[in-house]
Amino acid sequence: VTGCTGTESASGPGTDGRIAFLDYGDFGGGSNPQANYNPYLDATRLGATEYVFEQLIAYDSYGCQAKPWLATQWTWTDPQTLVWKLRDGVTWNDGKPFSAEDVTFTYDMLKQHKALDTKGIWRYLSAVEATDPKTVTMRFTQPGAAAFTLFGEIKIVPKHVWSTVGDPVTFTNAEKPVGTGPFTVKAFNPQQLTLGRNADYWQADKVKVDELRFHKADGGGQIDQLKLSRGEYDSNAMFVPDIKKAYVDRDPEHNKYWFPSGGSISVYLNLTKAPFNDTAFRKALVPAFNRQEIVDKAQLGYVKPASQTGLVVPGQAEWLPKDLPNQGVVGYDPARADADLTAAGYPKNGAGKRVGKDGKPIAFSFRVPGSWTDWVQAQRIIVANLNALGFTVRAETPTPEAYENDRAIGNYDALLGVHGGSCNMFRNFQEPLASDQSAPIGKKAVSNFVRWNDPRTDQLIATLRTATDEVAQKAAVADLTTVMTEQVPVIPLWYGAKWFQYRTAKATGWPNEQNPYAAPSDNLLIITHLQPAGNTK
Amino acid sequence: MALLEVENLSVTYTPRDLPANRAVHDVSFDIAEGEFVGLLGESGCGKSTLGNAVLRLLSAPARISGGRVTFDGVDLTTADEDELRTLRWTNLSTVFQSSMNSLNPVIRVQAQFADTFAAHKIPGDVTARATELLELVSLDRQVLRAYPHELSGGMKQRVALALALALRPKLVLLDEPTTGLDVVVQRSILTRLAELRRELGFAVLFISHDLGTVLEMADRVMVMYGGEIVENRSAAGMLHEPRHPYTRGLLGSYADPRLPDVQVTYIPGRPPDLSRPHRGCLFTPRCPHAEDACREIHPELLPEHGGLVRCLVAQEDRLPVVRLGAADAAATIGSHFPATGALTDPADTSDVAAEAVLTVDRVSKRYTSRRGLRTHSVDAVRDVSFTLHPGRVTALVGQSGSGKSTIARLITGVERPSSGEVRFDGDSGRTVRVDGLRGRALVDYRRHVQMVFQDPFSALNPTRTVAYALSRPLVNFAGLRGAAIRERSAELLESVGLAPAGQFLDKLPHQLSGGQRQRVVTARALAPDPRVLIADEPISMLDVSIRAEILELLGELVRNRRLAMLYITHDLLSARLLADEVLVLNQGVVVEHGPTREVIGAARDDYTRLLLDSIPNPFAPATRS
Amino acid sequence: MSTPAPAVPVPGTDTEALQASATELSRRSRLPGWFVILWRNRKCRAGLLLLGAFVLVALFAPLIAPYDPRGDAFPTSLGPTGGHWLGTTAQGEDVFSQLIVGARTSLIVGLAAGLLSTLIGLVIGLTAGYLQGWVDEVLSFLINLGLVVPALPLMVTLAAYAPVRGLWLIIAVISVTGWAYGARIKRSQIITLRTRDYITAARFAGDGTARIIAREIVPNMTSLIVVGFMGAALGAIGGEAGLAFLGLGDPQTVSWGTMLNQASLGGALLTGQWAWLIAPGLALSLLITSFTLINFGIDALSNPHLRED
Amino acid sequence: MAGRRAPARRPTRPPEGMAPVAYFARRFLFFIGTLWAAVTLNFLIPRLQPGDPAEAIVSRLAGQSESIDPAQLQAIRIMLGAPDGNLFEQYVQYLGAIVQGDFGVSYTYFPYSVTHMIGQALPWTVILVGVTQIISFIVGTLLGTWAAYRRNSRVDSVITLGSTFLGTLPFFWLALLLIYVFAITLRWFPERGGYGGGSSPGWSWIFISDAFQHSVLPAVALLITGPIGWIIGMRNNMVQSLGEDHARLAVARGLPRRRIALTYGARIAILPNVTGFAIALGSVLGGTVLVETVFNYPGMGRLLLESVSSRDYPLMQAIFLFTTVGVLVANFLADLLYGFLDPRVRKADTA
Ligand SMILES: Nc1ncnc2c1ncn2[C@@H]1O[C@H](COP(=O)(O)OP(=O)(O)OP(=O)(O)O)[C@@H](O)[C@H]1O
Ligand SMILES: Nc1ncnc2c1ncn2[C@@H]1O[C@H](COP(=O)(O)OP(=O)(O)OP(=O)(O)O)[C@@H](O)[C@H]1O
Ligand SMILES: [Mg+2]
Ligand SMILES: [Mg+2]
Ligand code: NI
Repeated sequence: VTGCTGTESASGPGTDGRIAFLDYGDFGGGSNPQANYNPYLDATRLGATEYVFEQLIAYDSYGCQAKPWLATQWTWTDPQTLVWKLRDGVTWNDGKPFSAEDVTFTYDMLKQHKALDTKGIWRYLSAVEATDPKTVTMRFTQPGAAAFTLFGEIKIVPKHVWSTVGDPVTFTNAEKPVGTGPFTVKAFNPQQLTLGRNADYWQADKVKVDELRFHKADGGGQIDQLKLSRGEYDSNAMFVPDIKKAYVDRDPEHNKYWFPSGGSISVYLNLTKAPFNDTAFRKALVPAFNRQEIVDKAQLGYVKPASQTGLVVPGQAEWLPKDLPNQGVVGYDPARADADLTAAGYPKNGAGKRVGKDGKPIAFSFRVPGSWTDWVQAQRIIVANLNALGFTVRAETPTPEAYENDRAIGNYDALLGVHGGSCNMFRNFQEPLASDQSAPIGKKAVSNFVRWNDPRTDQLIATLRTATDEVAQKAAVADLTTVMTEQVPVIPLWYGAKWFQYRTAKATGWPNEQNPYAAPSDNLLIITHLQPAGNTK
Repeated sequence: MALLEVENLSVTYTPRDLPANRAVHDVSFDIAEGEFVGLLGESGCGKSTLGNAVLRLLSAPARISGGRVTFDGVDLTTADEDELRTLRWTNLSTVFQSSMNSLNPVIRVQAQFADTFAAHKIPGDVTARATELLELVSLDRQVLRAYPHELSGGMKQRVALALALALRPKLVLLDEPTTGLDVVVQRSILTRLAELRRELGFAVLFISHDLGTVLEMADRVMVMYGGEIVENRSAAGMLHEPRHPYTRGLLGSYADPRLPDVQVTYIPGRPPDLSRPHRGCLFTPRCPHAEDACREIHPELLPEHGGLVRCLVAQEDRLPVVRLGAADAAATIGSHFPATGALTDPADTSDVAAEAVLTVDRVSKRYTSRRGLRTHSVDAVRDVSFTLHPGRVTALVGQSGSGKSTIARLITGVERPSSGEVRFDGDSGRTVRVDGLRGRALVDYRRHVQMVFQDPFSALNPTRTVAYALSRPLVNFAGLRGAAIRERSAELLESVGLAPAGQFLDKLPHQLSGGQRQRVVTARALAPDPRVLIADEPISMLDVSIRAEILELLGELVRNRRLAMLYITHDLLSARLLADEVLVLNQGVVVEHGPTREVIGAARDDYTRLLLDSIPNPFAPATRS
Repeated sequence: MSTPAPAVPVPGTDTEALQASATELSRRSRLPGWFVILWRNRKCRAGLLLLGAFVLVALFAPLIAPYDPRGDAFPTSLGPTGGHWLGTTAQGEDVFSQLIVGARTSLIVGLAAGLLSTLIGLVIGLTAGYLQGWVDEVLSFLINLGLVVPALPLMVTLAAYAPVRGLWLIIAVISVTGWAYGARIKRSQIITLRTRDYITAARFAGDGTARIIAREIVPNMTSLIVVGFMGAALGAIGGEAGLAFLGLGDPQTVSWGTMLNQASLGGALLTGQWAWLIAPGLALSLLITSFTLINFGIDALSNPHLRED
Repeated sequence: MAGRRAPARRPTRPPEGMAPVAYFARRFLFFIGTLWAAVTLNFLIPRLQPGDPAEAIVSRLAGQSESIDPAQLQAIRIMLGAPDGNLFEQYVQYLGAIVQGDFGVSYTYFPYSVTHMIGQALPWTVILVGVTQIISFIVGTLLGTWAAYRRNSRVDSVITLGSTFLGTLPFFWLALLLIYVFAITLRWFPERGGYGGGSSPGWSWIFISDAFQHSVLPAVALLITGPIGWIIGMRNNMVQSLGEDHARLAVARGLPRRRIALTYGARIAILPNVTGFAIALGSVLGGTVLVETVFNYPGMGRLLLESVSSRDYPLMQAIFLFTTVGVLVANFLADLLYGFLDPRVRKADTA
């Protein structure tokens, strides 16, 4: 491209079975990114930190499996004590050795600076100690199993650098960030971020890419879509309309995509209001929505209808009760919904309007944020489905801010919300359903926006938090999915997608449906899996 | 060959919403080099249009519909822009009727001179030349550095004149160059002009209503009527033996105000409506000598008695003979018209029997304005006192800028005096302080006190028709509704000599000539039937005949309706004819005050004498060159 | 001196011409004056016709549009075909129907916001200019404030913060941010007009302040007001489209702006659906052009001199 | 007969005997007053609205299809720090900080300061928008003059109709098409951004030429749509002033047509545009949201849009303040300038 000057041809390597460079998409940091490699400043750091810093374990967030990374081994000596064995031969990219000191320093820093503890790890921890240079012991205030997945997300930083920093919260780490990761920052300007391979990386042999080039893009507009479709990105993560025609068909041999499911997008009914506080009512509504049409029309067929269990199927199918038909995905059956509603005491009146227990027609509003066009599209289908059942539903499209605010304080009738989708089953259920995440109407709820308040649910969630063994966890999850299907606190409709496009012209080994060894966001796992394409075209 | 030859020139206005109007019809005349030709004619008869046509400055909807204009051998009607451009100003220059607005407001006077020189590639020092030119018109060199808005009206007119002479043209077309100037300034400008002409030898086409000046200064005079030239002869011939009945009528409307007895007549009737076809002589309906043939045959402009005249009766030599050369000339000529139109100066009915309706008591007005960073103040009016009485006319005369209009504004409550008071004795014998009136009270006051504005170009809303302007006082004060409004409006127009009224009611101000506008303004002021009328130069743009007629109308109102009137004017003849008493204002101070006859006959103040001396007297042979 | 030219016919031979213009006059006088004045200007006439066409389309949109603009029962991302002249959207809606219905939104926004902001500007500008004194000081202060508060940013902010984004919100936002410049111009114009003699003369004729403003001053400002109105309307139409394009519009309304936004989000360029992208842009431009064309005739409204050509 | 304008009378209520110093002091006070009011508005507008910057940041991070982690929200709240005190105390602090030129730390670019961010964006906007604005004005004025000079000729039609049609194309749309044609298809120009990914900002020749190449398309988009207003305004004003008596006399004086057009037409006709131009220049500081968004141009407009959508109060306030002050100062200067350009102007009335 004419405008691109500089490193285009400058990088020499790429021979001996390696890939000279790969073009990636956006690297974060807003529209006018500033050098910021502080791995804890989630909101403003640049994408490079993912490749410069590493964690104790690498989580495959698709299969929900922890892989040894900076730690080779971990053991729960008791439900409140976790002992980590650190990897040998790891060095910081400035040559200094990596040790347990760095790990304890990192965790202690998060304790001191709450602003950096974006995972809330110190909600569970009581102390982190280096028992020897290669061993770290963590003590929890209570059984800590629920926090385990979080360790995969805490980047470890070098003590010898960060201990000299005045205030790590405002530290941008802009000059040659020191980490243990496979790449170092090579060049940066607000348009492009270039990472170079760290030759001394502890598993350098697995990293076949010499250079990663991230290109600034703003939220995947038309231009970026065009560039993607023309093969200018080796990998990107953005929404592309009609991806088959627009992307795959342009180069079917190399252009690929994989959109694994994320969280569930569900109908949130305000459970403090009638008739939504009636379980029979909610349960009758489960088959009332044409999930397939939403998926096809509003979501361009990129996603799948969601299971009523709150879990992501088929990825998390093994957590489901065995006897559940169709993995809890309920089909569209307006006749049944109609019959169930009538049976539950909500018949249609003479005018064909469905009436409540008070005999008045049921009218309510249904909100989605106005600028989220696919949701607005889905809203149209949902409202049509509901109106077909005799409800009078107003579609409202407030601004995202107003939507968020009203959702938090419970000032709504019905809306669409997102929950779940992570590997942390505790979080998946605690956030939307635990009563401690709720608040009275008018006060901001943390995440239980429907205001589900059920002692049994709370108890199951508590079990999930403390159970370190898998059997107990599975039992609790299965019970929670039953709560979902039987008591219907929310009605999942479809799964959000994780956008992921890749090209196999230069590199192969990307995760995909056939080989889902990692989720698209598991950068370290992917970069260590990439191989040069057989024939460099 | 003559310098300017106009052959069968016709100009038609074809406005989109009104019937087409043949403003100039079949006009032919010549001007020889160095000749001074006057052009007289009734207001609205097409003089300005003719002038513009000669300069080829007509703009839509006017167009030359026939004929030719040849200047120095070049056909101006067909010449292309470049040819015209080189001819313009070096040979042919002009001062517009609206010369007050003809300077570029955003550049200095000097630049306007510089422009002119540059355009015609005149080398040399602009400042020196411009200074010289300004001296010609008696202006200080300081004026060069001024912007037009910083100059008074008279100064602007003089600058325009200096500009017109800048390139020593062969012909200068002057369209009422001195309207609105007081006699003194007017006198000095015209004297200068005459001198310059002697020095430089340019020809002049001089359009004016000021009969005295035209006759005094011109070599030859042309008279227009209804878009045609009806008479064309030497000034002396015109003065002593006018042949066309219309010319005779005009002369009858003029007199020297300094004479012991002044009497003028006017020509009754109305000018023809040029948007309608006519047969016969256009003047027939108003002509005392009209014969049957006049109604059928359109006369030609034919040589007669050493001039040209367009009148069958004259051509066949059946006109009554008048041969005059003395002071009584006008009066005698006027006597050919029915006595209905006669106007003599008011008998000295110096009974101040009636109570004063309006009292002006030691009024002063000071204006403060900022120019750049400096503020400066002008005492426009100082310590003026007088009274107005029902049935009496008080004339206010004085130099331009002496504060006359300011007094008018103070009396009518448009502005407040800086000190002193104005009192009005209302219907119920209640006295109101005019200087404290606001809102409703002011409206009530103006039911009785009306004003004729000095500048008819700005006193009419350009977007409103004549009918609208007249309807407002009728609705508000006379309480008329519906069709009555239009009827009464038409009557008012007829009374000020705009007939047929129907033709004018739907016109917009820009479609009227200067004099026509002025009469609309007067008609509007008369509409509410006021008790006091402040008339600020109501007749300055009218021809002498209509002047006389309007004066008579006003005189009648004063006598019959017991109107009290303050008559502001530069024209001492009309003051003499209309006013019972005269106030002479000089630089904001009343310098002389007394019955008209006394003031004019035996002026005590130097300034008043200067004013009187400046009145042109075409009948005095001494002044003729 | 040359001899006078030979006899010419009696004045009035061109009677036919006179007759013609008179009949024309009476024939035309049945239409409102302002319309006649505008209609005479060629460009203005073209603009009026164009605008008229848009108005008709907007009025009869439901009849003209072949399908429900939000009906998404069609195949997605079609190119232009016989059934869908401009193709379908990524959601399977008919683009042509959206275009037709979108005319409504744009016109409503343009007219309503234009009117509203002109009105605010007129009232404030006229009051300030006519009354002067402390009222003027206060209002001028307001005007200046309105002028310096950046319009688009404020628009973006207001649109982003308003809880519900209806069309009327957009209209309100656009009007609230757009009146100041007009008010300022109107104020300075009225200051030069209010001291004219004819205004004083109207007071002498007994007219009240309100009438003087409405009947004497406003006609002299017509072109200013109309131009201001059109400027505001244009700004509003463009503003609505811009807001919609930035995703700050009302997604429930079908407007050309939301169409563009959706075309852009829906990858019209990517899927080669040119019609979907070009049509609303061109329509928008044509509508705005019609306003600008009308502008050419506007001057004659308050300057009678310009009515003659 | 051409338009006659009554000689404008002096105001009936002149500021009696006011000394020039007092006059300027008054104007200055007025200026300060407006500034204060604008600053206060800028303080209030963001604060009177509901919403939580932390939430905005997190939901932007999470995207619309992922659930939000409450812990992260908590951490970000701590990071940004809650404003102290009640609204009035905040206001006093805010005023104090502004006086010291301290605009705080940006939320979206934490820990970079607002001043730093504006410093990054401002030059881009000022150069791109400022230059195109000036060019638009010049070109528009010239074309308008030309059109009025050749009124009713073919040139007039081409200029007015052509510019009308081109100038009214929606400008983000035009931008998209330009990108598609010239950047994506023909690859003559880079498709977006202020400079290429490989070059490093600085005063090097390479960088400047790179930046120039990147600015061509946005500039073209701005230039196509920019001059229309000036063209039409200029043409209308000039047609008017050429109809006045002084222009007619100028014709009679045989001045060259060009001279008449310039001194008797354009010179007067441009006056009403001066204020508009000043305001346009003043608002340059705010950038052009649409163009910068479409072209991903690193200027103030995009920064503003971003700050608004992510509720970055400090940044938003500062940008508002900048644009406000820009317009205000421009306005003030235009007023002063106007007095110079138009000798007729009555100084008391331009306030
Ligand atoms: N734009 C116009 N449209 C129609 N008729 C017009 C227009 N301008 C002038 N007229 C008419 O043309 C006639 C001649 O006007 P012109 O200005 O030449 O008169 P004039 O002799 O100069 O009068 P005055 O002495 O009052 O200045 C008048 O009757 C006037 O009403
Ligand atoms: N609004 C004003 N502000 C400042 N000065 C003014 C104002 N109006 C009039 N003047 C000044 O007051 C003086 C008197 O003006 P006025 O108009 O009363 O004169 P006039 O006698 O009517 O003159 P003319 O015969 O030319 O009409 C002049 O010097 C004029 O410049
Ligand atoms: Mg005239
Ligand atoms: Mg006067
Ligand atoms: Ni590039």
